Amino acid sequence: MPQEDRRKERLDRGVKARTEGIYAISAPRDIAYLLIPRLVLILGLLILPLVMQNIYWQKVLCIICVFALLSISFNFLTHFVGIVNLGNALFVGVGGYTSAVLHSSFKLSPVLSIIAGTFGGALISTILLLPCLPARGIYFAIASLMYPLIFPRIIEALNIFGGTDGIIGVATFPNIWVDQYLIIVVLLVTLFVLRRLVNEDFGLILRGIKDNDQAIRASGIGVTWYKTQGVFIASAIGCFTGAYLVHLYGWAGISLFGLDFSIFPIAVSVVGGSGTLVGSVVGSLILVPMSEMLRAFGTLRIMIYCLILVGFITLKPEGLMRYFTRKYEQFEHWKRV
Amino acid sequence: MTNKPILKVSEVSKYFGGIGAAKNVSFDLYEGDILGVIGPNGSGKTTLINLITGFVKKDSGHVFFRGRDITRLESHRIADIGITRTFQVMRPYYSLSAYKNLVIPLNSPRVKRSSGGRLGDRDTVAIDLLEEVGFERDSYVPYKVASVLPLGYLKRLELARCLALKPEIIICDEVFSGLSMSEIATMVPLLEKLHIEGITIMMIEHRLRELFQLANKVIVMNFGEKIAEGTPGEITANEKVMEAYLGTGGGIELC
Amino acid sequence: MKKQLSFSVTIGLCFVLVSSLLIVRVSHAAPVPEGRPIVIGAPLSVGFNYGLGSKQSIILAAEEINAKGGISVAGKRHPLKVEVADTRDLEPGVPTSEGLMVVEKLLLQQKADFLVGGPIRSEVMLAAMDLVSKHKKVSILSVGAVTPAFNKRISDDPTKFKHSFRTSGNSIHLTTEGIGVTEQLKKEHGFNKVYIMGQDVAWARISSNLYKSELEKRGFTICGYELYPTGSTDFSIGLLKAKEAGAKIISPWMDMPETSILIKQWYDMKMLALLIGYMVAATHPDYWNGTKGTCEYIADLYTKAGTVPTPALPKSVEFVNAYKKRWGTEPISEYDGSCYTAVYALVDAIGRAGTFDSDSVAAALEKTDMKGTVMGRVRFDKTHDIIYSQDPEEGAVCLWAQWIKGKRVVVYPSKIASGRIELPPWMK
Amino acid sequence: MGIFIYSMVVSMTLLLTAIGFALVYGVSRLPNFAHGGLYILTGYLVWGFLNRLGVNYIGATILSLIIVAAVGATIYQFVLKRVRGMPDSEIIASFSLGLAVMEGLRSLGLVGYAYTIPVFVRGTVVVAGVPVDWQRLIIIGVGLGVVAFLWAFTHYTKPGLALRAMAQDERAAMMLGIDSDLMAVVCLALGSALAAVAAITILPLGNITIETGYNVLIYAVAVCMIGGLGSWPGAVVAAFVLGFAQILTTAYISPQWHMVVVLLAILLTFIVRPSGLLGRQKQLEERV
Repeated sequence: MPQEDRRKERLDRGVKARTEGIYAISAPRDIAYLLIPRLVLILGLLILPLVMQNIYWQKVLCIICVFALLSISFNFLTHFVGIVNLGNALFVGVGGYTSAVLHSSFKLSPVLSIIAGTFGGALISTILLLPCLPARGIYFAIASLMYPLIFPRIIEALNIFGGTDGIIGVATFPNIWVDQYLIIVVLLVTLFVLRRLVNEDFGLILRGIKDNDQAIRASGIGVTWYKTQGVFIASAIGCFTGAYLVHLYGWAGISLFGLDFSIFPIAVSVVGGSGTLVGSVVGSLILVPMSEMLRAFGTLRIMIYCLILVGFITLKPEGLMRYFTRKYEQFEHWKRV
Repeated sequence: MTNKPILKVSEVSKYFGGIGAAKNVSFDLYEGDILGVIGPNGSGKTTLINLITGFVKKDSGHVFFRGRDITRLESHRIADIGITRTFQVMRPYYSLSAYKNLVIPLNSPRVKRSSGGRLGDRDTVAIDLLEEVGFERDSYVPYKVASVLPLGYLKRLELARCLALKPEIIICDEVFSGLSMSEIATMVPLLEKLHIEGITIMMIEHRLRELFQLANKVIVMNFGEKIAEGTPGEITANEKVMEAYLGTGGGIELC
Repeated sequence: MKKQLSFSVTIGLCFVLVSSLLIVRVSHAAPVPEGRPIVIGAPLSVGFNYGLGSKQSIILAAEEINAKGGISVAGKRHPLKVEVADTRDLEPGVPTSEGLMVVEKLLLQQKADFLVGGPIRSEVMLAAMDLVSKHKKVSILSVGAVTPAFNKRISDDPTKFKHSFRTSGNSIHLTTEGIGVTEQLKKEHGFNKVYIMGQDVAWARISSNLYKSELEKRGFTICGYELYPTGSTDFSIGLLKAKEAGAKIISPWMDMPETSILIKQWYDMKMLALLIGYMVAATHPDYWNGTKGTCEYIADLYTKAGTVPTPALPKSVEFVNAYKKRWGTEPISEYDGSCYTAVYALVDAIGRAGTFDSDSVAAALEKTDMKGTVMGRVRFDKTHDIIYSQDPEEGAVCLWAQWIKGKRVVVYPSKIASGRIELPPWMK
Repeated sequence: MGIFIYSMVVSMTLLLTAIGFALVYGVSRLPNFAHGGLYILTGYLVWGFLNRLGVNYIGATILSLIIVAAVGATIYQFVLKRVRGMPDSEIIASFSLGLAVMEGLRSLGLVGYAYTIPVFVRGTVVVAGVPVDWQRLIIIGVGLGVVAFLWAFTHYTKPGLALRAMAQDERAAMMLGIDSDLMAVVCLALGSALAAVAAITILPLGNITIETGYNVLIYAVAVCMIGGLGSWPGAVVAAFVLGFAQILTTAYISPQWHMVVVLLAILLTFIVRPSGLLGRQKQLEERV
């Protein structure tokens, strides 16, 4: 058929209609329909370390999870709280430094220092972001972009926390398996807890704030308090990755505030499909290995990488996850008009 | 009716860069009243609401609720003490289904307090509310995403959002505008029902016929000033109102 | 539909590129007569002057050695194979973890037997030391990363870090060198007012601080000491202050490209003070053309000798010529000499150890004693740092070169100098 | 006196780097994060034309101005247009384009300290006892020139007025028959050209290095933040505030703080007056 006199028609699969909502499902096919994608994700992630014998790629897996987490935190803020946060690096840095300082100065054990780094860091960054919360859209975005740029300068100028040399000799994890499974488990837990959360009443309110905070106020709910909670959750996720990185490489330095940590997660979520938490994982599973493969190009790498990224964004603005979901839930065919 | 006003607005003013949207407006609202606010477009009616409900900062003046000064309260606090409002431009949560829209206000501190945490399943409560404002319970409508609902339903949704809070005062901002006669015909009894339930109502309207049959007191605004106040009868008789609102000549039976 | 197509095309294209390139790489690894090739991993930020220069000189050294038939161990001749990987560690905003990933990639994926070169930024280098010790591979740091923290760590835990060595020396050496030349200036021209501009990073902070205090001990008047954050683009106020204070020597300690703003402005303002110090920009062979000669009379400190040829170091002349022949330019970074030497030091150590086993090679390296390299005599002290001296017979030398009429003239230390410091005409 | 003059210089430098970004955002609400990339691109273009193709200076500058403007337009036409209205996609797309430009130049081996573009006039004058080199004076001149040009452009020329209409209310402008996309293209071209002008005037002070791109972007964003996003007069004011702040810090406190000052200034503005010095966004939002 010629292009102009046809259009694509999409129809939901029956099974989707059946399994939607809260009805009790008994038919094995329906259960499978719901279960398989989730199982693929969970088992896939859990098995991946075992099938990959190459230690280097196992390390890459850790980084994949790190960026997946970061972009989940970004996604959560953007699409469920309605705050565009370009400063993920702030979380990474604050979390990392908190746990590194606690570990090296107060001799906390890695486990404790990671936990402390996660929540202490989250607290700190939430307090830091508090003044910006009333602002909307691009204003918050750019202010948050500025935060991670300030910290290195201050650390540099005051020469605190080891200055530009950073904090070295932080205890690393006992072995590669801990490296991987710690982050993978955390990733999965975060993923499903968040998914649950955004469908609870709490999540409803957050989404309400995103849709229009006026109505939220009109129904007697304080917007700022809920935003704060949202930010705290997101920053806790970010700070965990920071603390994790610190203990993964046994080092903390000002480059924890690096721009990459701010920009890359956004890229991941854009490619994976913004607004879908799982999309972050998918996106990171694609982007990070890609950037590793591109190392073959040497200096050309980043350029190619950026171009591919732009390609993704312009040609698939919906993001891969939405695309897959559509393919999975609906079948399409061309229809003459 | 008690002779003590439930809501007392005194001398509130707001200027948007020179233009007076509200100039020293003051009036009393008594428990059980249905107060109508009329006036030509841009006469500052909506601004008045925004000032009362704290969505816009007041330049001057005071607002008292049951004798308590609520001038400086934040908008959500004002809603919290029981003054709710609908929006002229409706503001549902488009991404949520109709009944989920109501689950949000049902989580508000006010409701938690009133129900003492024993509200039960919020979804069913929400659907009950929707039924109250005229959603067909067993149809798909309550489960539809707000963005696809027709205007009439959205207006009702707005009302329902206010009702969810069990408010003492509801301020309706042109609930009738854009509705068909039949829809209005169903809306009027709804408001009367609320009134009978003892909720004080303040409503901005252009549709004078319905307004005059509902309201027991009417305020006329023009260029941000209150130019007249009285029972519908007095208003229709008032010359100044004729001038300002309906232009010279012409009967009241325009609408 | 069209979108779909172009999308898939983009993706397809990128994978084709990747795979083709991988194939190309494979075909590079040409078969060798006997003995497996010894892989030298070079984690360098090749997108920058330092990285590029080091890469070129390491490859040059390896090629020379292969031309001579590679290393002979246990009767077998092993060629050298250099694997360069791009740690973008000098780039702003790139987290250290990326650099560390690359180091690990070299060790685990590329199966590098030894590391030579970077990482370059101190922060990354220090973090990489742990990796190196974890994977038990010998690594010779030969570019950048001059922070004294290296020595401290090794002296703290010699057994853990026994595999890490450094030929690029340490910022304390730079200070000593700086003091030397300043005193010489005092002797020759009686300059004793110094204005110091440091960069706000660890190594520069340390060395400029030391420089300051040492000069004060030696009776110089310090008429200003300021730290500039990395990336500052305006030095006018500093220069004005120096002018008011009547400084005779302005001494920057900066490794950021913006230094050339300072240099140009120094020239434009016709400052009545000599601009000598550590200015990375001025160490580039094309800098003269780059600045249309405004950099004349600037004396610049090179962390290690070898990049500027001087008859006193015959090897350095050979090196520079070979480099020119191979890459069509003089060594572009001050560390090229040290990288070049590092490879030779490694090979020498392997030869003496007679095996590729890291521990024994490390042990051999500790006993290294090579005379007459491009940067003088090469020995390592017990903190595995190269032994520095102002005499090429005693240790590795640093070097001061001044731009005169489009050429770089070595002016200090006197043992290798081929000229004396000249004053700009407007100062006479 | 010296402090004043050099504060002027720095302010103007900031202004030049920021104005392009400010204009683009102001008119079409597009955060053009490729700004830094374009800035650097100009530098290398001019250098290339001069040293590789042997074009004379005027020709080189004009050519590169045109090319960069074209690049800007293309960026909008083929990329930003498609993702318009999705802030995060906009930012990612433009940022990665900028990065692609910078890294592309890097992989061409354009590193090192040999790259620089000549000054307009070499030499120095003594202004009120302070030696200032011509280039810095010229920067002041060009800065003023650009501001004057923009003012005239947006007040007296048709496209300029159209741009202002767009900036104030895109929908209404479209109803008045202004082609929003065309205008966006125009203004991106203009913005990029301004970035190019900045590069041509400022880069001669030092030499062209790729890292500069990042700083330029950051400074541009910073200035726009303080001045109030989307109002280029605000950017002008902010540039001066920042410039003087920086120099005064350098002069009286210590240079090592002047970066911190900038970034703190942003946060301060943000907390005190979120819409920036001359931004009016907030007030508009206040009306329900």
